[in-house]
Amino acid sequence: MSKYDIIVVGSGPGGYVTAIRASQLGFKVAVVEKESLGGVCLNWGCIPTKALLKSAQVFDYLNHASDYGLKVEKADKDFSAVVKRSRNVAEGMSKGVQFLMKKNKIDVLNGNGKLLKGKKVEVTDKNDKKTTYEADHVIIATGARSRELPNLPQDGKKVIGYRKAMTLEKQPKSMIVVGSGAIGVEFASFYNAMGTDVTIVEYLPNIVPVEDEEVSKQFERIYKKKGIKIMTNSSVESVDTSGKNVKAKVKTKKGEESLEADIVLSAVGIKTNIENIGLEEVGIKTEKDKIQVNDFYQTNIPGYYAIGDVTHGPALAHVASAEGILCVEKIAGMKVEAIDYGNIPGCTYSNPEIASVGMTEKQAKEAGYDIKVGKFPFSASGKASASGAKDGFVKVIFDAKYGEWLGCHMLGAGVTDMIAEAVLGRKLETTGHEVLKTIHPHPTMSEAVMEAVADAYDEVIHL
Amino acid sequence: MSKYDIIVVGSGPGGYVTAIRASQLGFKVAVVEKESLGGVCLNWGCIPTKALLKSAQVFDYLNHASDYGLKVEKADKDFSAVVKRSRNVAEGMSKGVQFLMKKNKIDVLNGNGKLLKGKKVEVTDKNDKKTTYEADHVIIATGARSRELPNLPQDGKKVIGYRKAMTLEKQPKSMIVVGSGAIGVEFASFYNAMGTDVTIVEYLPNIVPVEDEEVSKQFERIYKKKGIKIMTNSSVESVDTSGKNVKAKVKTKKGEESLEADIVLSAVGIKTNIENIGLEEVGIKTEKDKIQVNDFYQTNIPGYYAIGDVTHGPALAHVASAEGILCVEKIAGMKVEAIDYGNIPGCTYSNPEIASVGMTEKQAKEAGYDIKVGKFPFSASGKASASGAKDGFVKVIFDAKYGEWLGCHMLGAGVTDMIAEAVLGRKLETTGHEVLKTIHPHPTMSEAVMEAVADAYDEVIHL
Amino acid sequence: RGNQFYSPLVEQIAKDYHISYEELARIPASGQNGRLKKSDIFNYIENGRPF
Ligand SMILES: Cc1cc2nc3c(=O)[nH]c(=O)nc-3n(C[C@H](O)[C@H](O)[C@H](O)COP(=O)(O)OP(=O)(O)OC[C@H]3O[C@@H](n4cnc5c(N)ncnc54)[C@H](O)[C@@H]3O)c2cc1C
Ligand SMILES: Cc1cc2nc3c(=O)[nH]c(=O)nc-3n(C[C@H](O)[C@H](O)[C@H](O)COP(=O)(O)OP(=O)(O)OC[C@H]3O[C@@H](n4cnc5c(N)ncnc54)[C@H](O)[C@@H]3O)c2cc1C
Repeated sequence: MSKYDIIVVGSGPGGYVTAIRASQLGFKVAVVEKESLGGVCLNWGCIPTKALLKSAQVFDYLNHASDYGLKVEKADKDFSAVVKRSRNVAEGMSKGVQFLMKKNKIDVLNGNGKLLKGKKVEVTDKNDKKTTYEADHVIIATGARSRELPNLPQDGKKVIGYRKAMTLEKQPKSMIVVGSGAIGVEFASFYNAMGTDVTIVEYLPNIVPVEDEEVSKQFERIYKKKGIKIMTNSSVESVDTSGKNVKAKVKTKKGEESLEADIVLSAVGIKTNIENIGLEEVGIKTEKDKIQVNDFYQTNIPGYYAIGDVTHGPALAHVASAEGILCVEKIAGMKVEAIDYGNIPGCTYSNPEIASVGMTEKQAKEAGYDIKVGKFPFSASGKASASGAKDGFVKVIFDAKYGEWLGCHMLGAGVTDMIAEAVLGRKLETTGHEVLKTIHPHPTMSEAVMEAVADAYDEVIHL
Repeated sequence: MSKYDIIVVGSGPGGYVTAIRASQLGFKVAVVEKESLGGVCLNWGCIPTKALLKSAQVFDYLNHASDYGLKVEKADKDFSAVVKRSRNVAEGMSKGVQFLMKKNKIDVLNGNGKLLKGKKVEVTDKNDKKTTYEADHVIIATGARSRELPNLPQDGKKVIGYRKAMTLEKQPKSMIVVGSGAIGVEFASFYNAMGTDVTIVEYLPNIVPVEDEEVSKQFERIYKKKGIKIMTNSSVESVDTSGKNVKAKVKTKKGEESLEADIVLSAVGIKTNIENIGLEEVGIKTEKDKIQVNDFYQTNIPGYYAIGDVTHGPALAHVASAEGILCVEKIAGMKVEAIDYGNIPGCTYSNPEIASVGMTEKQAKEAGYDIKVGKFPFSASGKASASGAKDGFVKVIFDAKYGEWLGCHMLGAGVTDMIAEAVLGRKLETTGHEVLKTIHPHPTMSEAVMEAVADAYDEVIHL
Repeated sequence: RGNQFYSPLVEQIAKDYHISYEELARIPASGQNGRLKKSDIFNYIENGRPF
């Protein structure tokens, strides 16, 4: 029986990053994967959706070429080429992980992994051959899949999940997107740009409901201007797929409405992959669909760990990676600091983009802070004017007493690359003053951060 | 005679920002401007060039639409529409400054300002009417203009400066750009994208010579791939404009070469506007074409100050603004900290963009530091792959002893919005460790910063 | 201000509670490289400023 220092089950951004860091730290490592290296993120999540959204952005430029002094005779999309490009990008990334595994001398065990007692993992390959491996430490990183609602069963044809939504053979004329989290609005953004008639149905009062209310409201206005229909405080009661289209019964505050579309995309969250992986046999505790772990990702059974989507905390790729790195650094005996879950950026790569970190205004107030709020709209930014990207704003929230940067919320072009400043600033426990006196280059979108802080302290220049 | 607390001469990003901050602090302020509000930056610099470069970027997308699964039958630019858009953006910004002046109750005195003894300013309007104003503090912010070399006299037709270069009626078929600082390479980028045959002539061994050598080298390779001809270690000895084209004699290491082009753009730096503004009469000291000031922008004569391009330090808009703000905050008696000129970001908005802050590798070594260097290429970034923007890298330099972040150098799409993280981190005196443990969102270009830092400490994941 | 670097936030809190740099230097720091964090200083205050 082959013996490893560490076996990681699942090769998503949790698993494969964990394996690389473990190998760097001198461990002998194997990673078990039943599908494609890179997990949801590289194959069905972060990466392929961003490729689609890039095509959407470029298509948007084609359609507005004259705004920039340019002429286009006939702009069109080749839907299947757009999808194919996305698949190629994903494949390339997955191959990249393969290369990284080799380079770091990590064994890839292809097959379905199941935990056994005594820190063993049984791997069943595609020919149903079972092999058992032993390790000092077993790390569970089996991730998650699309959640199915009982009244919205996915048939993979007319009612689909995210995988199908990024590989449709034909562009639908109309689409109902159920759920307006990051995944839902990103697909809405993509299909709207492609020319599909999109309707978003959201149960809560605001779309992108985890964001600051001002972001949600402004985002909703912009989406509506683009022609996306938005139904908030609404839920899909049932779908009828018997006809040519799908018919959806939607319960709204005003009563029931009937919608029809080519396709319904269910984007109502995720379901963790915790079934049939041996948790019960080993005795590993779960709670509300998640594997229970402590600050260092140790489960209740010594030698077994869990990281990524399969545990509590936001289901994000960068969180999965950070958890995995911390987990193995702790195993290696390094002095580590637990992750501050209050300082994790969240991004939505729609058009315009959303990025945020820390508390929303409402959360800060509810937490009892006396706050200073500042806001700077891109409509007042020189760079935004030059770029034709005046939608959105940066909003900052500070504790009035000590000046702590409680939250930062951004809506606009390129903000997903701008939020890092706020995350680092908060990590370093800055106050508003230092941000204000940090000379931001002109002309950039990032100046809006400095100006928003200035606004919080009544020193804003360009408003 | 009208009396003000503060009179600012010149309304560029130095002058108008100074005036606004002064007004916020309760001063009665006037600003003297002989041309357009907003100075070079808004009217002839930062803003109109970024508008042109945006059109170039979109045109690039049109020409590469098929890379994104899109189809374009006939893409073309309307050169004069591109220029017109740029002028409209600049005009809009200048009007914005007008609005800000009004809102902040700042008097705009149109005309040519000249300093008189006794903290007076004489303003000559376009009808040659002279009015004298008095103030407690006079701030000189008269900026700079294109520098003319004796062997490269600008005739405004075939040998031009930056103003003409952004308002040409007809797109030149070929252009020689003399000087490869930010301004030179930005125009080279724009005209190359538009289809003009561009040759850059640079006196020093590398283009963008203030940047880290690795940035310069990689940038040169990318530019050459785009078809831009680059002659380094070369200087224009003379130009002959007598024929239909311009003929330029260029001295290279290998001997003299003769070039021909429709137009020569002289982008060899700036000359400050310090003539005929009364410096000699008042007795204000200058040195090497710059007004001498201390840390708080006070000249040798009490009550007279100077900020922006007209003083020492990098000729950048954000520097001018920051100097002006500090100057009036000091006048107001606030406790202020002098600007750290070692922590000023510099950006070049070419394609790809360049952004940097702090020391280059060479400078760090010359300063005697024992350094750790890390580099992460965008070719290994998932977001860059998805966006089709794999050119470039992030390079970081740390002091090996205490971990100080000595420098950060970026080349790639959108990096001008990403450098703020490094500027703030350095302001807060971070070490590499905190940056590494700051969870950057996935998938973003900004992850490259974290990965470059990881590389410096041999912990990089995706290489 | 001693030889230690304190984050701007820690400085603000220290000022508010009249904690001197000498006192700050005695507070156990949980951040990497002995970086004193907001949570450290508040723990210390809650514990009745034992040092
Ligand atoms: C459409 C979409 C877009 C997204 N966009 C983003 C984004 O932009 N940014 C972001 O941060 N997050 C995004 N996410 C979320 C992100 O993909 C997840 O948070 C991330 O993939 C979780 O990583 P993980 O390693 O925990 O699990 P996963 O990526 O789910 O990987 C788990 C792996 O384990 C394998 N596996 C499962 N069970 C077994 C078993 N028994 N044996 C062997 N192998 C097994 C699976 O095949 C899979 O490869 C997106 C998700 C979706 C669906
Ligand atoms: C093509 C180009 C692109 C640039 N791009 C960037 C960039 O992207 N980012 C960046 O940071 N910097 C950029 N710069 C540099 C930037 O424009 C300058 O650093 C900045 O404008 C300096 O500001 P200032 O206020 O000191 O002077 P200026 O902007 O030069 O303003 C001086 C003002 O004073 C007025 N004036 C002069 N003399 C008198 C007088 N006697 N009486 C009354 N008024 C007077 C002038 O008319 C002018 O309006 C660029 C420059 C150029 C030329």
